[in-house]
Amino acid sequence: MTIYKPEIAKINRIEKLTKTESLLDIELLSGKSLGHQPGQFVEVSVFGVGEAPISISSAPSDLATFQLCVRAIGNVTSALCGKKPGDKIGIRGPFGKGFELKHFKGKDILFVAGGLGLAPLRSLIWSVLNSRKDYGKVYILYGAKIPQELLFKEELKNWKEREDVEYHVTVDVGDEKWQDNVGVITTLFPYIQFDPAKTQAVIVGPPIMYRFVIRELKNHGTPDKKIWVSLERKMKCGVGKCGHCQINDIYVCQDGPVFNYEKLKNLPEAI
Amino acid sequence: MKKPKVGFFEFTCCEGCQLTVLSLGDKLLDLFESVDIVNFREASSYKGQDYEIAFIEGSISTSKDIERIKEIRARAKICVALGACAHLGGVNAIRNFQRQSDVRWRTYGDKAWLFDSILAQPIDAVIKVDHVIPECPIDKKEFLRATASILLGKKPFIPDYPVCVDCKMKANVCLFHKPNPIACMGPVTRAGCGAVCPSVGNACEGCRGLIPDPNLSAWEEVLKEHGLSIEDILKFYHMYNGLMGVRR
Amino acid sequence: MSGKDIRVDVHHIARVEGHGNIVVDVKRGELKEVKLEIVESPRFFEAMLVGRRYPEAVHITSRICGICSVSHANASIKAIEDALGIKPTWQTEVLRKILMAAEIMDSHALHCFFLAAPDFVGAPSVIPLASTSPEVVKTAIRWKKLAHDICDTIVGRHTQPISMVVDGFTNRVTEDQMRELRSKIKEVLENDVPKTLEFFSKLKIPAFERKTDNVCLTQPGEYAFYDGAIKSSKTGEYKHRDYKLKIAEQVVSHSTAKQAFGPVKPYMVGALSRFNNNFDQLMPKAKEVAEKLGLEAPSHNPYQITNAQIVETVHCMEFMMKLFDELLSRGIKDEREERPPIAGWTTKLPPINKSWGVGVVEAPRGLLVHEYKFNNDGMIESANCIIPTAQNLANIEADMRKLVPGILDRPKEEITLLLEMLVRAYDPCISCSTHMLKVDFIE
Amino acid sequence: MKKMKNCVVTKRELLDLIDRKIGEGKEVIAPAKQENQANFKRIKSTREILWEGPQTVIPPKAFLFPQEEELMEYEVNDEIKVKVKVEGKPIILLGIHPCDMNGTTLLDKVFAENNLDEHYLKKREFVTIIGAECLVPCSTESFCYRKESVLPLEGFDLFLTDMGKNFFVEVGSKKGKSLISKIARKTTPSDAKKLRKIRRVRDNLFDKEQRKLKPKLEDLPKLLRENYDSPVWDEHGSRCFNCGSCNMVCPTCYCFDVRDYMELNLKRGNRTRFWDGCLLTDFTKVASGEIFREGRGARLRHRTNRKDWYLFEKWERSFCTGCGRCGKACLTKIVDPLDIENELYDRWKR
Ligand SMILES: Cc1cc2nc3c(=O)[nH]c(=O)nc-3n(C[C@H](O)[C@H](O)[C@H](O)COP(=O)(O)OP(=O)(O)OC[C@H]3O[C@@H](n4cnc5c(N)ncnc54)[C@H](O)[C@@H]3O)c2cc1C
Ligand code: SF4
Ligand code: SF4
Ligand code: SF4
Repeated sequence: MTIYKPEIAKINRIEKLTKTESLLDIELLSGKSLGHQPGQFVEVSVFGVGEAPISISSAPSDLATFQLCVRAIGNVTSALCGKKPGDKIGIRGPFGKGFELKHFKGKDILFVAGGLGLAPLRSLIWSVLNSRKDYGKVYILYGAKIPQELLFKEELKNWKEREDVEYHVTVDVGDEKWQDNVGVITTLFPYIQFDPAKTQAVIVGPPIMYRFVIRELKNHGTPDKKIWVSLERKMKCGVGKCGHCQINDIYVCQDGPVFNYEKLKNLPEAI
Repeated sequence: MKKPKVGFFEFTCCEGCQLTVLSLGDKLLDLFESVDIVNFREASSYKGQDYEIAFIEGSISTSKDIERIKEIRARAKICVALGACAHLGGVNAIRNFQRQSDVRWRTYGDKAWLFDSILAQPIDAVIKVDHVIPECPIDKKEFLRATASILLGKKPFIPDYPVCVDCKMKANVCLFHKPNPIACMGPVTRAGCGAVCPSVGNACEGCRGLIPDPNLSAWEEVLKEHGLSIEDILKFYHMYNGLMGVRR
Repeated sequence: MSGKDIRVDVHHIARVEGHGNIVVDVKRGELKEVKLEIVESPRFFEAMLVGRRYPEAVHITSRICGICSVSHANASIKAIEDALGIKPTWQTEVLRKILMAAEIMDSHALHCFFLAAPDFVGAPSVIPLASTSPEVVKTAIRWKKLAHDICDTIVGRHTQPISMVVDGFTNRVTEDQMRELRSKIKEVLENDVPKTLEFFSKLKIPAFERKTDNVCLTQPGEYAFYDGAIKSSKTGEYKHRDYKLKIAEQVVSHSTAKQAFGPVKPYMVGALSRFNNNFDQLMPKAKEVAEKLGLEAPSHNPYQITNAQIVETVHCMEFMMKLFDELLSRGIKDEREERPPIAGWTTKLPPINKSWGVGVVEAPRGLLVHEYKFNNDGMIESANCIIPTAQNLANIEADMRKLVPGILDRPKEEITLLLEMLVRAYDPCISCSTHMLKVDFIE
Repeated sequence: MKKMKNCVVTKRELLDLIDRKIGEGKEVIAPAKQENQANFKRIKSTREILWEGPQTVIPPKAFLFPQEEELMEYEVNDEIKVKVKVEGKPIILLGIHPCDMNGTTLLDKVFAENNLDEHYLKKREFVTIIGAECLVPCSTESFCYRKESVLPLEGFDLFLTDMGKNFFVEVGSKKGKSLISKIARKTTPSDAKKLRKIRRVRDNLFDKEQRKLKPKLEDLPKLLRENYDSPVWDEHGSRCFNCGSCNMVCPTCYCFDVRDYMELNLKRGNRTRFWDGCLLTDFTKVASGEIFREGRGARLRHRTNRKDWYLFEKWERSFCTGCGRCGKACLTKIVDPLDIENELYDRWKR
């Protein structure tokens, strides 16, 4: 064994969520559970094509299967999305520091997801919703460019219908059928009334979204240490060697991808 | 699995890239086994028109070339530019920077009017190119790796970093630092060749094209310090990169 | 069957380097027209050289042709050295001779096995041959690889050599490398040659003869590739600078390759001419091979060019072994410090103002001439490159004029094949003669 | 590491010993002349060794962390078979300069940190490092004295100091000890005295000849932190080619890229890592096209900060050994850490 050797896994199911994103159910051939924390990622190999870091999108469980939500944007991700049930891939991980539930237990939680950011966040959202009574209020704000790009449409419906979740959705550009909010994600903030002192805010989305959402949160008086983000960087190893994901003196794959804003704000290269 | 059908085509060039394919050694047999070569004039009389992947060598330099390459594009699913002539115009484009009437007269004298010729162009000036395998001539290893990538449906890896990376990996003494220094285009040229030229002591002439973000002002400064005039520097560019320079 | 109309129009003859067409027009059994058209795009190399510094000419002109780029580089270098009045060192010249021999070996192997052999066994290409006669194809691959290994070691790569420059090499080779290459040649020479002979001795060479003028380099002491005087079997010998007395180029409208006509026109260059003129100087094994193939000097059958190439290939291997031995016995030196080679954009270029020079070598397909004139600033003022295939075109047309009337009674497919085989036998390198093949029958 | 007994050997005996090893087929790699510079080569005789030559173009990291290294091969059929390549072969690296030994020691640390990189560590296990002290500066570019790198910290098997007819040998490992056990002789007080004298002379010479580092060595992290936004970065950066030469030649640069290659039959393939460098534009470029560390200046700053701030703070030692290779390799003369740090210091003081 070396840190670079992938374990062989099987794709059990593959579901096309949108034009570019697919959800893959994956099972390690060893039958072992992945044993991940929400927010962690795995390095996924398509042999001959390469490896890519992908967040685990399902909540931790004892089952041997887990889910990845993949956007076909390059070589590995396109190859993954083109796979069929039964195809074999390689998995290394889980890697990185995820969301430690102890920081969230008993607190109100504000989830802010932009685009594909919902994929990693979903893992935490379901961890929370699966033991709903351990947490305070739950807000979910979700934005996408256009309605067709919204992920996990069934789950969104569920969240919308649930009494114990306050869910709001927005798109940058709507269409005839779109009845919800139109505008960037920060335009959802007026819909909710959260208590900054009690709330842990978790943001995952494209790099430029962070700047605006953090400013919004701070305007509401959220202290830095109650803001959590998950960052994306180029990665080649996932284990703190290759140097690609370095942000000033930290490594996203080791010290993240989940960071508390208190720490990040001192890293000029971070956001 | 059905073998993909492949065609090789050439336009204005020395055919060195196709010859490089024929010189793949044992790997040539692997190529014959992995793909069905339906069109390869240099090696075969059989001329199939049902190819999926077209490897195109040479630059466009007559009006007939334009028609022919458009036909190839219409038939092929994937068009791959093979070598500097197809990728950049190659050495053929040197003449683009001279008076065309002079050029024709010097070669064909008073019969120059007999021949159809237009400015030499890379093939992507006429058709959409899916992949490029650069260099003059193509590198065998890169061709094999790139072809396997294309068969796999993956974009071939062609570095965007400069030749100095390859050169340093080869542990070469930089040409600028030798007792008899030679000016080198390595710092602004796309790597992937394994720095073949500097490795045997001769200058990189830029046959793989400029990198996407070349620091030309810094490079020109280095060349001037080395004693080259602006005119020299332009000639140096024009060996392979005249057209890229124009586009930038 | 006489009295019929035949028009052969082969467009883009396959398995030759470059594009060419054959046009044969027979009206009522009488031959009206025979043409070998070159439809390759014009290349304009002579014009591209104008205004360039001389070290650049080597790399620009080697791009004239991928298969004989070493020959072009050598011709270019020699023309420049002629103008500069430089005589390169013994070691440099020996290494250049090895490179020439390796290139001729590579080019001949490509032609004999990949391009000509399929004709003799009735296959469209080498690709099916790879499964029907795998041993033959593998031998070809081994030979080519050997030639490439030699060039790669000495000049960085074969197609478009890198480190051969004016007055030397920009890299250095080691004795270990030379010993390794020598042992590789020895292995191929001992193991492959007998098998190859078996294959080629079974091939049926069409019977046809036409006496022509054989032109090539000739030199005392060795079978000339790299240096020597220009020898015509009909008109005698010429010094390299007097090449125009033998070769004057002429542009003909049907081809972008300039046809060459000498005062005694037409003439033949290439393997068979060298074999005919310089037979005595072949290495011993090569002579044995000629005998086994039934090839005697002089031969007037152009279809025998393929066999002459096999003979030369064997000669090249022996010759290279001999040169390696000489190199190793004298020891290999790094000559770059004492005599810095003149390459690329160096600041110190020896002046070449107002002079001119001619370089002549034997490329795989025959005599190759580069001539440059330099202006006041030492830049190239004008250039002339005479390519072997261009010299052979008139001879091929003359062969066709003699051949066609004799075979008119045969089926059209056979006529076409015989014509294509004839053209292919000359191993025309068209990309470089544009500075030509397709047979259309018009009925 | 437990301190082992130092000893003395005659030069002749040691060289003969090595030559015998070479004769027995042992791979010995040492700096040898390459044109007007030097490079590590497999030597056939100790006579080829360039003891006091210029710095080799490429540091010895190439033998532990090669330019191109296959991490695994695989076969893809219905089943996928992966074969990891963790391999090492016994080699002797001889005549390594102290700065390079320190470079190697630093690499030992990072590759063994948290997640063990077996590919590196396996090669390392098999390598015997015999260092040689520099008694004159190897080049005008080097500034090892300023980086406290004229002597190795650890990480060698043997460390030789030229004392005329003899080598004074510091023994760093059992491997080193057993190698010379037959020819080693005990040190005498006069040997120790002689060594101290040689080093005193050496220190003086290096102090006189090498360029000065204006800030204090231990203040470098602070200097870099406080000058994060200095215009120096962009001024130097504007002349950067992003050619990565500075990364490639550095004994402590260890970033890598990983790529998969398939054979034409699409059945067999391999995963290979290659040297990479933070000065290359694509280093942080992701599939969407975004470059996270954009700007030539920002990349140059990252490299410098990594050496003398981020990793310095983490490992309590500068990750620049002062070997001077990057300053020499850089065609536009912008990357030398000492020059940059002095310039930052000058402007900062003002
Ligand atoms: C911690 C983390 C979690 C991620 N989670 C997901 C997820 O859940 N779903 C998803 O679709 N994508 C996710 N990504 C992004 C995903 O890794 C990239 O889209 C992917 O690496 C692109 O690789 P490729 O081979 O398809 O692209 P190519 O462009 O063909 O390859 C480029 C190379 O650059 C690297 N690279 C390119 N883009 C990125 C990127 N954005 N991040 C990191 N490395 C990159 C890869 O190593 C890849 O080998 C995540 C990235 C990180 C760092
Ligand atoms: S020789 Fe050329 S490619 Fe090599 S390092 Fe120097 S400038 Fe770069
Ligand atoms: S930063 Fe430069 S001087 Fe310092 S160790 Fe690396 S290459 Fe040597
Ligand atoms: S700093 Fe110098 S050596 Fe480093 S990438 Fe820039 S130009 Fe190249």
